[in-house]
Amino acid sequence: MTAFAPIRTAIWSPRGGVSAAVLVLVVACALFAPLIAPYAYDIQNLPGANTEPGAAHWMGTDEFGRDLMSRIIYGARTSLSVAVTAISISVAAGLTLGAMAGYFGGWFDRAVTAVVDLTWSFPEILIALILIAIIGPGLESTMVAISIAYLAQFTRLTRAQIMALKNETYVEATTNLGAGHFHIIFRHLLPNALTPVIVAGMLATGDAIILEATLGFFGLGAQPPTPSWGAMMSSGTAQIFIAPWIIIFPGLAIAITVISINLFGDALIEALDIRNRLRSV
Amino acid sequence: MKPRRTMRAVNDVSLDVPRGKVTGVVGESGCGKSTLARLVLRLLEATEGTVIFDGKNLATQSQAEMRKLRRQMQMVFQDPYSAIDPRYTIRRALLEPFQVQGEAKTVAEARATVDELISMVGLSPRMLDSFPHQLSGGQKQRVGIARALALRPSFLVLDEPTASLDVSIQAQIVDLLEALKEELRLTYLFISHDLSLVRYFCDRVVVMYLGRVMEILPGAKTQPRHHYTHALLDSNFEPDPTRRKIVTMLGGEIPSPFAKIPGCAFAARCPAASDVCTRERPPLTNLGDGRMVACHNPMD
Amino acid sequence: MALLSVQGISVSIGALCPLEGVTFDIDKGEILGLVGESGSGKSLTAMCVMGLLPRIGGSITKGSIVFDGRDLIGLPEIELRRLRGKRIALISQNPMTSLDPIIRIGAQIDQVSTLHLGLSAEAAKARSLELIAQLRIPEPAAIHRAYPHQLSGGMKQRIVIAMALAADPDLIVADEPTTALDVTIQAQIIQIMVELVRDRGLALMLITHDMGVVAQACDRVVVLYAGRVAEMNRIGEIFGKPKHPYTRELIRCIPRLGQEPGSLKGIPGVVPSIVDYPNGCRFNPRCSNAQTLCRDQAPALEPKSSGLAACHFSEI
Amino acid sequence: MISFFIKRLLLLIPVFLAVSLVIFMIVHLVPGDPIDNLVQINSSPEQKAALAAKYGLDKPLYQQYTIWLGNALTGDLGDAIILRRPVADLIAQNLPHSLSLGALALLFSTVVGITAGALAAIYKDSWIDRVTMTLILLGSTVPGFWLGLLLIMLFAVQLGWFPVSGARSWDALVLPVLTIGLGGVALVARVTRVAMIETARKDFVMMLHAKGVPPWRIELRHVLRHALLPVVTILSLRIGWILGGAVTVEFVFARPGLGSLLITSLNQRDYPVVQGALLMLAVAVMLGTLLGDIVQAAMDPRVRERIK
Amino acid sequence: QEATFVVSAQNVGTPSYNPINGTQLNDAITLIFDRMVIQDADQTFHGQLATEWESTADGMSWTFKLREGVTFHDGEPFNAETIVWWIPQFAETENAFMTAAIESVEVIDDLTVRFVMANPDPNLLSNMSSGFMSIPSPKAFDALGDDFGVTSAVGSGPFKLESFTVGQETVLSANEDYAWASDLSENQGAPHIKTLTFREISEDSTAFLELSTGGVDLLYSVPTDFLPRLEGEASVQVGTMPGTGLFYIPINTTVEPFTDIKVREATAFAINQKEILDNLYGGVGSVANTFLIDSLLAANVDPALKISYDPDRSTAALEEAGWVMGSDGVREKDGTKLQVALWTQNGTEFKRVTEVVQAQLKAVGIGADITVFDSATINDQYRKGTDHQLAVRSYSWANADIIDWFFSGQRLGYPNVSMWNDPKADEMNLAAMSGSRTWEERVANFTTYHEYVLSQYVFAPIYQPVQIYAYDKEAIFVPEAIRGTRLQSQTVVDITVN
Ligand SMILES: Nc1ncnc2c1ncn2[C@@H]1O[C@H](COP(=O)(O)OP(=O)(O)OP(=O)(O)O)[C@@H](O)[C@H]1O
Ligand SMILES: Nc1ncnc2c1ncn2[C@@H]1O[C@H](COP(=O)(O)OP(=O)(O)OP(=O)(O)O)[C@@H](O)[C@H]1O
Ligand SMILES: [Mg+2]
Ligand SMILES: [Mg+2]
Repeated sequence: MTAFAPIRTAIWSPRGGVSAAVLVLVVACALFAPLIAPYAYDIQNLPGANTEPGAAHWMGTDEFGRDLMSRIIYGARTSLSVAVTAISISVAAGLTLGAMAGYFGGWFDRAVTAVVDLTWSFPEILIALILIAIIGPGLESTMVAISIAYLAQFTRLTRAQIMALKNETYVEATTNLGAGHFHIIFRHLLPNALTPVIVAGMLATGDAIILEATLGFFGLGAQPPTPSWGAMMSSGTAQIFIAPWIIIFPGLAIAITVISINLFGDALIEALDIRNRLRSV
Repeated sequence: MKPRRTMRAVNDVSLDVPRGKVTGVVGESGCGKSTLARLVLRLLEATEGTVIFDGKNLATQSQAEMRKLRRQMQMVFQDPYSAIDPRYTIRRALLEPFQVQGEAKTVAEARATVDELISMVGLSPRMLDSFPHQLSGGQKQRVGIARALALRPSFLVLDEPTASLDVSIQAQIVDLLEALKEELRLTYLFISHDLSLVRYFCDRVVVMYLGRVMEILPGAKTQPRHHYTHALLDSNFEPDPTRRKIVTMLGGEIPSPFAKIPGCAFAARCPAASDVCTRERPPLTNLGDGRMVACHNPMD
Repeated sequence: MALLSVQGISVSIGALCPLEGVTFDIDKGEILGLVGESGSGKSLTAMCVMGLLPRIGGSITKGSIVFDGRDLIGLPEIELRRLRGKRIALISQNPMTSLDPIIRIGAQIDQVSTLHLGLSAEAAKARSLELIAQLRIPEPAAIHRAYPHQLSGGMKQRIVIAMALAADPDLIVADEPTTALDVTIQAQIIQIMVELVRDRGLALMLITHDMGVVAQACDRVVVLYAGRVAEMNRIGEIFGKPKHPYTRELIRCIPRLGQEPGSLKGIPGVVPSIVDYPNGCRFNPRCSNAQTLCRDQAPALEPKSSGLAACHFSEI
Repeated sequence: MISFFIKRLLLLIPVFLAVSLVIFMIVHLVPGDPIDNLVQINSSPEQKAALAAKYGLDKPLYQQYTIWLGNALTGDLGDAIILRRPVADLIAQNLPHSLSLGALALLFSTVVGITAGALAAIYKDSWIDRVTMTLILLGSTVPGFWLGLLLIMLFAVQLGWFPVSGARSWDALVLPVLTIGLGGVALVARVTRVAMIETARKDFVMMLHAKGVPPWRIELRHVLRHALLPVVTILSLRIGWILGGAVTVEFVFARPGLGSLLITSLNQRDYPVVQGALLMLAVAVMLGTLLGDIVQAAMDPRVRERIK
Repeated sequence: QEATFVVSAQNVGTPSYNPINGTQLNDAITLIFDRMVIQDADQTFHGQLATEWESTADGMSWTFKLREGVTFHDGEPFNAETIVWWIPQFAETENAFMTAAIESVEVIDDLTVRFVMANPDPNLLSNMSSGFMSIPSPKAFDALGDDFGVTSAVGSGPFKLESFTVGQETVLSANEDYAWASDLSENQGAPHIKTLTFREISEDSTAFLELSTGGVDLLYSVPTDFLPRLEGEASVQVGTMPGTGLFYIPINTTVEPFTDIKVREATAFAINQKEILDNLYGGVGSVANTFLIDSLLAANVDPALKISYDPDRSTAALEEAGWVMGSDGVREKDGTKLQVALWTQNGTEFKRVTEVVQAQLKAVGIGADITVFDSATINDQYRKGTDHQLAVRSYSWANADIIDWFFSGQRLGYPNVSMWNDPKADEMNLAAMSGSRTWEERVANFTTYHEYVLSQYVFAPIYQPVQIYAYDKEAIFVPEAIRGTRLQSQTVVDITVN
């Protein structure tokens, strides 16, 4: 019933429709990369390095002579899965922390809020770099770093939601039926708090893709030869003058994906009419 | 950090609710009516005093005992619009009381139960699969009543159950409540700011002002002795153009609930206030016939 | 000729048509009550009169609103703005939210008189102080300096009234001015407003759903039901000899002092929702006298023995 | 009200202690020993031990912490191990650059963001709204280092208006400010737009229209003023971000700054610098929120009331 | 008469100009300070503050004649007393090994000193030509203490330090009294450039753009990637100098499968050095076939021991060791895959070489998983654990004793990343390090040691970079031939501003 109606509304709005189509395309690229990509992502052809875009290689080749288009298609896998996994972890942790803080209040709430506020006000990039320095490089640590960098946002959002929902009459009504905390939190508060958090998570996925790219600039993130858009852009910086396409295409991929995520997110926010709830952060 | 300011939303209130009767509580917005309701049902812990329900002191009940007791005492809320989880269908909302009380039901039992409940409040079982936002305010309030009745309580707190409804619907609900009371032998604590409604509906009337009980009237038609009750009655616009009257306007403003008032809470606005009134708090004195008043210079 | 005459206006907001053929008029020195259940279109009618309908995305599709001889429909926005606040003032439903919370009370009242009367800052302040005092608010100077949140609801509502009076309007539209207030305060406010109208010879359009207020304050009453006028009549007729079954039922629903227990019965059925108004007379599903005609054909608002009513069988 | 802020400051003390402990611990969780980066080929374990003793790295952690914190409170953040100078000096050297860059970028994103957000809100759902917001969104999807290089190529190489890099003249600030500022514009513009649209729906705005106040005056004098409140909150939380988040831009434009000082020191495991700079940032963040509160209080009488 | 140079990216953040206890020095060091001797590109030594020197046949004594009339920037004279003060300063510093063989310094006369050696050190001249043995003004050095090189630095070089902001820039001004340039310089007086600024830019693209817009005049190092673009710039002149660095893959000899020398051999011969040189470096630089840079005499090993790409030999070795090709292109033995860890560190160059190495290993059936660390973490990983396998690393050192540093049995783990612990090798190490009396003997000992290391395949050599510098030829004139191993004072004093 109503659960899908807003999504449908969002898709049928002009902005929402176009951006949803782009996102479906990007996700399809990620899922079916081996079927779509014209070449393998890691086959080097050093003599054919830095070839301009042309018939054989629509987006040209990189500094190892690898087909750029194939790498961008496979890169969708890495970039999306890093962003999505990281944000999912972050959302899950944020929901738990935020729900506990918002529901129980007291010193626990104050401690969580203080810590979370502080991490929130530090630049994500710094948090990520420090964490990666602690846990070592690799995709997993990149994900952990990104998820911690965004944890604050979801914790705050969930907390604010729960605080507001906690005062709803139906919560009191259910308590009066004899329900315990567990029932209240899991049957009433969290389900109602979920939508804005998920939409915020979706919007943060876009930021996470950019953060992954920026971490790539510091040489962190996906380990070669696994392609990720961010890593491709950062290693392409060296080629900027002789083979600009190596950095332009991944940059475009990032920009298009992030813009689509934002536009679709906006359309969803409008359709779900949760703008003011997202603001309560 | 918020500065700590303590306020007493409800201050030294004593009253009893006789079985099988309708006890009404009136008072202006913010005077602590809902807080009183919450205290009575132990949805809030009182800082002082006790609530004895059916011979049991609620404050000393364990969680499990309390849960059992809650089957006996239920509440209908002021705002029907938010009294049902917007994500729940009416059916699910009506089954929740049993789920919470750990009372498993077969599919058939569940169906029969909700059908019965919904017809009891005069709604069609067709509505069971709707969501709250698809119902009108009056219908939602009926669902709220059905839900409160699900566990077959003997005591119902009605916190301004019609305040957000139109008159034509308010009358329906009041009618329904009257019928249910007879049918199920319920005891009501009926809270309202509408003096006419309380006097129409209730056997006894408790008048509150700023968290305190000003007066308890044994019968709906008893003449008030307290100046506040009098002012309240006076401010009531009678729906009769032939009986227009000039309201004797009360001076002063309602004091802030944070203010510490040593004397009578109404002293600042009372036309008959004397020195004592501002200094000393008038006790709630029994005037006989179940009539009680907290006033130094009661009217005659 | 009436100061304000609204003739058969219909309003559409998107695909919805929340008002249909609303007709009434007000004269100087008169208090016209506008009653009806929630959602019946009372506030929208006020919006139409204020010319603010476009602000909420609505438009008047039919009818005319003639104020002091001029049709407001089709008047350019700049002209309307000269009327708003100056000749037609609004007192809104919720005093708590009608004042800008971060601007001093005084400045908000001053704004009206500087804008419309061209007063200097000092003159405006003096005028505001006078108005505040007239509304029996103690310590006008302190109030002038205060922020809205420092005032109680009743005081705020009086400030809104002062704001409405600041430019000496001819017509005041008061949209449920006391709904958010306590009974004792409500009585004060209504009384102040009635006195003002009588003293200054203003016209007041008083929107409310409280029949008690109507009974005590109004000269004539317009009863709205589901976006249409059910009846317009003098106050005595409304309470004494209502011409429309809805009016009759409505009066019956009000609890009175001394009423017999068990005698209060609501109007059966539910208020129709704007998305599925019934055919014919919109009250027909709840009306005890409804006939086939009522279900098929919408009754026109026509003169009855007194006032106007929209009922096929009103004289029965 | 002054007493409120003093109280707020006092309340920050436990937060400060907690944060300093976290910062201290975090740095010690990072694997890698700064001494190893110091020693040359052929140095002996004794030399390393001597060095460790010199920087107090041989003491138990809790002792290191109390010593460090005690000194930090007197303004002595210790000596950098690799950079061999007082950390306080290093911070003093870098902070002005971060501050000027940050402040100007903040100013830029605030001014441009608010203007764009207000325009978009006033012309809500028109092409002006669409175009402004899409452009702004586009600006925020380009990673900083890449945007920086693009700006250099356009404004420094092609047009020759500004120097490519460095921090020697005021005009060298323009491109870095643009790079960071453009990223922040999106945030400010979106918050402004949404806040304005929401405020415009409030009853008191309708009341202003009913008073006959001209619409432009309502938008600018009332609605925008309200919309600035959330913008102030967001911006005050961004102080740390502004001082420390310019790392990529500092790299690309070869500028000094707290962010790059932090990252370089982190890579070199120069504990005292990392700790000092992080502590500095934390203090800035705390002061930032405090400043935010003050500005809020100045703008909103309700906040003043609450804190009285 | 002003110029701006950009130091090489890896020198960004050099903390101080203190030669004695500094561990990292940037290109400006030789402009502020003079050294006793300097080395030319052809490895010959030329006097700078020393005019003549000789050593006894047993290598136990060295006598240096000092130049006359040299004064430090603070007016202090340079003479034998300076040397007597100077040498002991190294004790207890991280650079102590430079002077470790010197037992004492004797003053012969005001301008003659003799070093009495504790043991012969044929490497002494080489050490003395290094920037770490630049000579500071004793008075300033003692007065400034830890601040020397940080707040101020006083030497006798052609330029005076005006200001230094770490990570940012160093401003030098010409020392107008300078009259003691070495015979390698044409200009025997004060430098032509009056104000010289060294900027530190870590992003190569930015540095390049600065040069092409005329924002700076000279880049000390340019990545090969930029060569095609630089050659297109009319005003830019590019030059190269032999490098001192070498890229290689240390192989952990204590971890399966590399305990088997055959697998190590296969790994070493799987690396196609030529392919890397041609494709990643555009043919600039040279392949590495030994552990030492070509310019060192100990690099002249038996050609049969040189390691250069031989896929057949590589495959044969793997087959012999029992690793058979699997269906996915990775070999296996007894159900184990020949899949190894390949570490590398942050930086475009490292990552690129590593990616090609990964592909080349794959070509002979060795699968490799890359992990990228930052340079601090990677060393720490070596110190912590011993289960690493392969890595792409590089070093920069122009002396054969680097073999000792990386392969001595006393430094297992780090820096002996190969974990190579071989008694025979350690014997050779001892002979080479402290058993050589003359330069020739030292060369011979190191060559033997080097050859043995090569024969055990404890590493795989990859590439020897060259140093590429570039300058704006419309702005400055740089002599065609760069004197010395780097662009140092002997050349800079001859640079003129157009
Ligand atoms: N959770 C709370 N925290 C702080 N103050 C509260 C809380 N709940 C109620 N109050 C305050 O306690 C006082 C009494 O509130 P209560 O809700 O009981 O009033 P009420 O009589 O039910 O009013 P209404 O007619 O508006 O429902 C009010 O001043 C209210 O502001
Ligand atoms: N901005 C709007 N957009 C769409 N529909 C609206 C809008 N404003 C009002 N309506 C609809 O118009 C109808 C009349 O609304 P109006 O606000 O005039 O009712 P009312 O009589 O003032 O009710 P209440 O007593 O609740 O204030 C309602 O059905 C409402 O849903
Ligand atoms: Mg209440
Ligand atoms: Mg209304």
